[in-house]
Amino acid sequence: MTDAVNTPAATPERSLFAADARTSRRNRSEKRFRAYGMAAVGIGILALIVLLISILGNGLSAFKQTYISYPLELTEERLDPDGNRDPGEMARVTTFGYLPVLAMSLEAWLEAEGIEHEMGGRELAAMLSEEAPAQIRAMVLANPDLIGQTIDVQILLGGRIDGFFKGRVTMETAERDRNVSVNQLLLAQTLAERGDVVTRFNWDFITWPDASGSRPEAAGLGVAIIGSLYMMIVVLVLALPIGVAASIYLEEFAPTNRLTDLIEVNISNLAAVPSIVYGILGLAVFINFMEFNQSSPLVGGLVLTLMTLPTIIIATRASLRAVPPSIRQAALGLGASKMQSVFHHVLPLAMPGILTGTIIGLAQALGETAPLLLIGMVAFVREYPDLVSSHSNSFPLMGDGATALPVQVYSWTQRSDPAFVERASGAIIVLLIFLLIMNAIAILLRRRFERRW
Amino acid sequence: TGAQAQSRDNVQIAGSSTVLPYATIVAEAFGENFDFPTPVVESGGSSTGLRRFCEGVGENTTDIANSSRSIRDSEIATCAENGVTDIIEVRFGYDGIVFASDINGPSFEFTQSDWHLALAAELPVDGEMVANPNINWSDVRADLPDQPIAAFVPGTRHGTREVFDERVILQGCEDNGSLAAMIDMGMDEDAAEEACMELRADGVSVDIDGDYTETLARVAADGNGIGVFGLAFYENNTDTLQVATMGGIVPTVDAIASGEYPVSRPLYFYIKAAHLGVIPGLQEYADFFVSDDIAGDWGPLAAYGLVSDPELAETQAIVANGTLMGN
Amino acid sequence: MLWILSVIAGLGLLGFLLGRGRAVASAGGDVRLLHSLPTYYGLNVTLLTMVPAVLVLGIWLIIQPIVINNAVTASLPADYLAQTDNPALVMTEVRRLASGFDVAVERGLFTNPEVATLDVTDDTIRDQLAGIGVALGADVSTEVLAAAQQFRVLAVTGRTWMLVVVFALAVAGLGYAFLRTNKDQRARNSVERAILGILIAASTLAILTTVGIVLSMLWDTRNFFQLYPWQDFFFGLEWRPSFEGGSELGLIPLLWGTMYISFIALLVAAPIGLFAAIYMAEYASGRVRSVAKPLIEVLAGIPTIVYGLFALITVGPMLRDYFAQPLGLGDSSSSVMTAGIVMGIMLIPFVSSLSDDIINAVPQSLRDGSYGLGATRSETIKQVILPAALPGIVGAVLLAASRAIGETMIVVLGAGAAARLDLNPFEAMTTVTVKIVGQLTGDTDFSSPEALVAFALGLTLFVITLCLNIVALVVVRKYREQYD
Amino acid sequence: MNHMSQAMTGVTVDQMKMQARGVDVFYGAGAAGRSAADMAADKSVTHAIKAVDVDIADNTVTAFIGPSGCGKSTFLRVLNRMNDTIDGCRMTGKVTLDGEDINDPKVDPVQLRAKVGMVFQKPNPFPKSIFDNVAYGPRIHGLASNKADLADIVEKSLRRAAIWDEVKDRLQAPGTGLSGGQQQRLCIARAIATSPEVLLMDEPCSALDPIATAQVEELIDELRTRFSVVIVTHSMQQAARVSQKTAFFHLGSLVEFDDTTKIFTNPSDPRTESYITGRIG
Amino acid sequence: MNHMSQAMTGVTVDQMKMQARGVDVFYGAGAAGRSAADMAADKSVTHAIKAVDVDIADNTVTAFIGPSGCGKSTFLRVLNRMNDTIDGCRMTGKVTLDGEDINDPKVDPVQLRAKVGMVFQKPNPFPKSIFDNVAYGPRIHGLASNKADLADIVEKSLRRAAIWDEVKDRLQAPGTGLSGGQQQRLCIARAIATSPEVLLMDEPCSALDPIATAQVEELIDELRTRFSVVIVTHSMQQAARVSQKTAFFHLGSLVEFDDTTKIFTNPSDPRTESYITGRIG
Ligand SMILES: Nc1ncnc2c1ncn2[C@@H]1O[C@H](COP(=O)(O)OP(=O)(O)OP(=O)(O)O)[C@@H](O)[C@H]1O
Ligand SMILES: Nc1ncnc2c1ncn2[C@@H]1O[C@H](COP(=O)(O)OP(=O)(O)OP(=O)(O)O)[C@@H](O)[C@H]1O
Ligand SMILES: [Mg+2]
Ligand SMILES: [Mg+2]
Repeated sequence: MTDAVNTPAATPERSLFAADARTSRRNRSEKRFRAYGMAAVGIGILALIVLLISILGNGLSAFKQTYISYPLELTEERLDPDGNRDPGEMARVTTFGYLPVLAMSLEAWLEAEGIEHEMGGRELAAMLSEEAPAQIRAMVLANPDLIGQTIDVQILLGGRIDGFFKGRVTMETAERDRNVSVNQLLLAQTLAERGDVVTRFNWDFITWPDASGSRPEAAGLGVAIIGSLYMMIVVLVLALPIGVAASIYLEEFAPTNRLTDLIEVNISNLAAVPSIVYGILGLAVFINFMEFNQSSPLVGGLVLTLMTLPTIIIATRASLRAVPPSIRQAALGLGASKMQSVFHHVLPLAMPGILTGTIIGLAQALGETAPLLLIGMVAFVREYPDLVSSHSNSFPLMGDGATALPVQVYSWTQRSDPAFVERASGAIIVLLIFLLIMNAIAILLRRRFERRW
Repeated sequence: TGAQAQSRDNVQIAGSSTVLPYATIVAEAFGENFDFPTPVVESGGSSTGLRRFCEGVGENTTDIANSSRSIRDSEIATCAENGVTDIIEVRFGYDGIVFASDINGPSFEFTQSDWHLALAAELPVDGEMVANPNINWSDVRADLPDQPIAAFVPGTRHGTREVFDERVILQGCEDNGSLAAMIDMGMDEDAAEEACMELRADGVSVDIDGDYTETLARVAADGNGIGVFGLAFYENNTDTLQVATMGGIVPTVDAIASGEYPVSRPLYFYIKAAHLGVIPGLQEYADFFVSDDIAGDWGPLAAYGLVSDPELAETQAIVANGTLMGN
Repeated sequence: MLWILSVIAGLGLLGFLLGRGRAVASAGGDVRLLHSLPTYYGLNVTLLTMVPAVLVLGIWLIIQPIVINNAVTASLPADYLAQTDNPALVMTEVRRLASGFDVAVERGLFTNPEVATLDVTDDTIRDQLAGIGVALGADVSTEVLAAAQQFRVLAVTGRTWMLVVVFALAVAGLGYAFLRTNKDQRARNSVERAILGILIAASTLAILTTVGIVLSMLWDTRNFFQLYPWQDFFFGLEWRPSFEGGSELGLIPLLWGTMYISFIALLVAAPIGLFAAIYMAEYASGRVRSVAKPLIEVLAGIPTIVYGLFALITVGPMLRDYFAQPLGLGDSSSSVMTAGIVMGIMLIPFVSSLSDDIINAVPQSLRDGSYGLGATRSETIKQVILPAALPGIVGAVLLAASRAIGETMIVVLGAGAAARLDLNPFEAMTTVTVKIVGQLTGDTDFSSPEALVAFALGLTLFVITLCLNIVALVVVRKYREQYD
Repeated sequence: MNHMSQAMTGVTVDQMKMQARGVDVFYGAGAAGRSAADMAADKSVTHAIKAVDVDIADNTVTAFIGPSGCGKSTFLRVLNRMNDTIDGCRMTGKVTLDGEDINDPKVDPVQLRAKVGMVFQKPNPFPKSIFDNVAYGPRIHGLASNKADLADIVEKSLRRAAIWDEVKDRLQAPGTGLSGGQQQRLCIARAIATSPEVLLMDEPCSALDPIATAQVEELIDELRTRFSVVIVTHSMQQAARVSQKTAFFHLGSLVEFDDTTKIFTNPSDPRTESYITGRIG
Repeated sequence: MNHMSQAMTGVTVDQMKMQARGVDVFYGAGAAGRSAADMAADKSVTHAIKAVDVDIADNTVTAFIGPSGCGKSTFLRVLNRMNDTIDGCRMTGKVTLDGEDINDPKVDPVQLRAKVGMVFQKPNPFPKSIFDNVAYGPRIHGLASNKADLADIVEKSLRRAAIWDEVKDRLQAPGTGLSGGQQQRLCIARAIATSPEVLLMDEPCSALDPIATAQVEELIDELRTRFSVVIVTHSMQQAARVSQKTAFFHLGSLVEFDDTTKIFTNPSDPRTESYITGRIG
């Protein structure tokens, strides 16, 4: 058996400390390789930081809003001309009827306080948000006794005035701006010095529904947050189990045949289908065929589920495949069924990858607008959606119209008033927080499952 | 028992993103002042809006389609195929189309002819079509500023583009005699018109597939760019944009309403008559939309930049009476 | 609804306990004598109790409204139907009224018998219902009222029967399964068969989705090709839609843009993602990794519009000023390069996170084997770990590629909207997806070729990516290696 | 190759726990359903086991010996159908357990493997705690009625596999953090914890020191009183010590199968003798 | 525990290829930088190696023996710093190769491992072809100038590891598709293909039949003429046959280290004697 011994002559004695040329070359390439890796991570994080800075820089101010407080006299002759406090009658006075009341009170108060300004009633009223009359009207209709009283209220100021306190609007731009005047700004400044105008934290941004383009100051994310939440629940509840189940079947049970190949190719192909096509599908299947409500988070969630599934399946399959066969054999050899070996051993070991796929899939679903376009969720919705819809012609769960966070971002970036830029960035911040909360859970879980063997 | 499914009780609207801002203002006010829920207003373009509108009759279809153009005959035919036969057309105002540039740059006074000379792919010169040689606006007309031509025009999916092509470029082509020159060169009229409207593809004219905010961002990033905007959009951004005149007319609500300013387009919404009396609030919404309080000269729509329809009273009558299209 | 499900679930739970108990008892308390674990017997009974009942419940819930609708529609006087244009809308009214009555009864406005005897002469019904927040579209007509009353009666009857049938089924299932439970029953096998059925169902969903996608686009695609010659579509080199007709709708420039932009995006995302994955899995300490990985994952969750604006405002002008203009490659700030790079950044986590998990799953013994031979880390990674992890990594890259093909916003803002066939990466171009979205959401006539082309584009892209995926599958198969 | 008549000597068929008849195994055979002749003719297919007949008697330790790569492990895996899990591995022939064909489609391989346990050649503990490794089998087979019972089974198994003293303080530590020999014993403990009727052990003592080896041999001897044990070993001494029957494999064929004493003292095949005396490998 | 004086007997220091002094190894020690005393006191830390001094002489085969779990593999891994790759494994003490401290931060473990090769206890072929498995080392170290050269090295290594005949027809087949013993020999071939100066072999013959074992032992003997070989084995016979020096480990401590003949005939520590005669384990 002994062959003629003919190995390369024993290498000359070399010190461990003095690397030979080849080793140093290899080490240099090692260093380079490592540096590439570091650079790659660095690029990723740098890109994130840059994006975050721009988002935060633009959007943090959305969480603050400027208000004015002054005594508001709810004059009877305008608000309840008949004087019988009948809500039905009082409702005849529209918000347009309330605006003069607000303006007159303001004018009167300024005069009483001796605050100088050179503006007429119209210009003065234009300082207030268009939302203000609606709020006061709702307040009065809810409590007719207020009529005739003078109440101290905090009222939203218009978007341009608000922008002035956030640095978006200056005296110079105001000169060119048709929607705000220098006089208005001067008055706002005076009042701010007196403390009657304050810029404070604005919960309403998170809770209120969207508002039309003419009142950016009142636009909020309430409906969008609920819509996104519902959709994410649908996606999580459906996509994760279905995706994992499909992957398990394909990776562990499916016989290798044409059909399995077909499914496999199909799934990777579905990942490449533009998301708007899922919208077309959703419209055809869920709304036209199954008659779910249009604009509903249920349909949105279903569409996003279909869209997310390939991502989760691809990730899950890859990590199932990465579990060494010896683990499966050990379990099978003990008399575990295939199902048991998968659920007891393989799946937990594949969990990090599954969770990664879920994180990425959900992130994608959370940020997606295009498919929602066709199922009517890219919309202006002011009514808060109920979990169980009270007016649905089919499946009632999550059947009310709603929007979603990315939709709100998308619509706000299209609005003409520059005040919406800040709100769009604010919405992105909320979206990212949403994402981080979802990720945090997945990441914690992932950490528990991560191990090398 | 609440288990029985109930019917939809809000108005569902879909369509043009140009109409969207107005529709939302109305929907918002409608929700505030009536006992009906606030309508849901979807955006997605006139095409999708009408497509959804024409999908059929029933709760699961939209009640109103917003459109920045009038409905086409082929669409009406599709509608009819799907059972949507009774449509009420409501023209509620006009959208002015303006040309604006960065506020810090020079100001412009355009004619349609300038735009044609600046953006046409080819121009007739001495009986031959040559690639557009103009680089600066001053090449187009000596008294325009000496600034590189850079135009951000709406992409071919936007209705505004249609108006831009016809009212600005084609008109300019006619005005400056190019059209006639081309016909003289032996082109038939259709081909000549088409040649007029073909824009140059060398990067001087940039199609914008996004919305006006994208145009604004590009104008801001470029500095030299002239953008095509809706009047309302411009009105909300007068601090960063300056508007150019067209044929010496400053685009204002009045100038557009009177037809003096040449570039504008009508805005519509279409009501599915079959849903009137079925969907709560539909009739009320439509009435409210065209009421003087809302769509009139002093209403919030005009404040936002809508050019009120001078014939608003007729529109109000159409809505009140439910006059169907074609009647 | 919810309470019915809870009752069924309760029965299921009961079945679980009973089945388990019976199995254990049949083995004389010695679980070792059982064929399967006691839980499996319990689950078996639960499954037989709940699955048929829930299935029937679901089917019933779908069918009952249809049946009632038909019955009520049929009972409406023909002349009344004739004078309205659409029976479906009449039924909408009927249902609205019926459910309005439900609310009214709940609120105590009427009692059930009162509702049954209401008649239209009392024309305050609309106002009364409005008073409790039920809005009707129009005043109530005799026919509609009668229909609504009948509707309510039928609904109650149907519901009663449904409850009877569903509960009977649940109890029957429970009883049957319970009686069949004994120690030799192959409970685990039946439960596992059921689970396998679920797994198979889950994976066929992919097929269903595909069928759904194809079907939902097929009709309009057909319409498109009736209006527009297919040769011009597939081989046309120009994309120039116009409102006046005479559009040129050539696929080639869009396809070229798609490929070009995706290619550049992958050129950015694949190496960066892969190197980041390698660094996190092989070099970085646990702490660094546990911070860096989720951070990079956030990149996947930032709405694409943010990337788009980043491309438009920052990257585009930068590339133009520092590369395109000095190199004489044009002065467009929107370019394939801009969109590609920014999209690449967005796609980094798709490659990095998935690959990181796969690399991490490669057994340590392989690394040891390589280190023990005097290999450096990078050699180990390149020659042992990456080959072992290759199928997963390819999957991750394919996923990123897929995402790149499907992206809209970044392309619109970063690469512009002009369809162009050009090699210069600093020129503006656009992709199929952008045009699908654009033509679909534009203002064009929805029955014109300019709008319908979106469907043809969608379907074509679908077929093309399908072919690419088949190629990828074949290639990956070839390189699949198994370790351990 | 027909030494099988000997297999029958001394035991009647119904005393046999397992019987294998005409077993062939092929690796890399691709799709299922090819005939044995076809696969045997295919160059690219490894014909790992060739027409092997073996009987495993009750309460007996059977040793498989033979040079490395001769097919011992492969044949062992035939006996509890672990080969099913290897891609491209195909088996023909008939194997019975208590007279029932184990390859019958109606047979549940799971149940089969619960009866025919296995210790693999390469120790493969689960990446779980030591306790969970051993408790896994009893848990899925419902062998313990409560927690204490389970702990008891685990302790007994670990004790019998001669590893209890080394791990009793770290039952919650991962099984993968043990030394090679410890892992091997852990896997033995894991296999006996499910009390199979037949235990297949693929070189169970390869990584063990003499004392541990002696303990495992003792365990095997003890197991024999209740079960059948099949053991693959490279150590003739071990085969001679623990087994009653010995099968000698060579190049995929069963060369000789007989009483251990006979094989080691008076082998009938010259190849057996050469191997035992260390001349062929 | 100070039997170390014996380690020096007969060889002067500069003849020593490797020297280990006061080596302690801890598992599960968490963060780096803890003192040995601190870790030794910590209950949750496994103190796997305790103050071990060993000298590996040139051209010598050194055998490590001891009961399973006593720390043989751990100590082996100390010698080429393979423990670096195990999370939470910490080592203190000093190890030199040719007089140079291998734990010096300036030392490149890669270069160290190229000089100090290793065959692992569990065979771990790469998921590559058999050829590529063996060619891996020569490729990264640039030992072959061309393809033919490489093929030559691969063939020689496989021949020396006594597996050539079995795999020569399937060099392109995956290494993971080999039998246990074949994998082990493949790993040996892989290790010798890089011609290290010191070869660490962790139970290289555990899965081999007697003939293959003999061939590997022959190989070891041949290797000794040029390198140092350290071998972990459970077989006293093997240790006695192939080694010149033997180290006996027990519970992490080095009990005795001396000439093999001395250890097996006249051990100075009673524990050594008990182990060799099979009384402690
Ligand atoms: N990765 C690890 N983590 C924790 N403890 C370990 C690890 N590896 C080994 N040990 C422990 O360290 C001690 C020594 O292990 P080592 O592997 O060196 O033993 P060994 O002498 O090689 O035994 P064998 O002959 O069984 O291979 C044992 O108690 C073992 O359980
Ligand atoms: N998964 C596999 N794919 C292809 N060939 C295989 C596979 N497993 C084993 N073989 C081949 O089948 C033959 C028998 O292998 P087996 O593992 O049964 O040998 P063995 O007798 O157990 O050897 P050892 O004593 O080395 O473990 C060998 O030639 C081996 O190379
Ligand atoms: Mg074997
Ligand atoms: Mg060891």
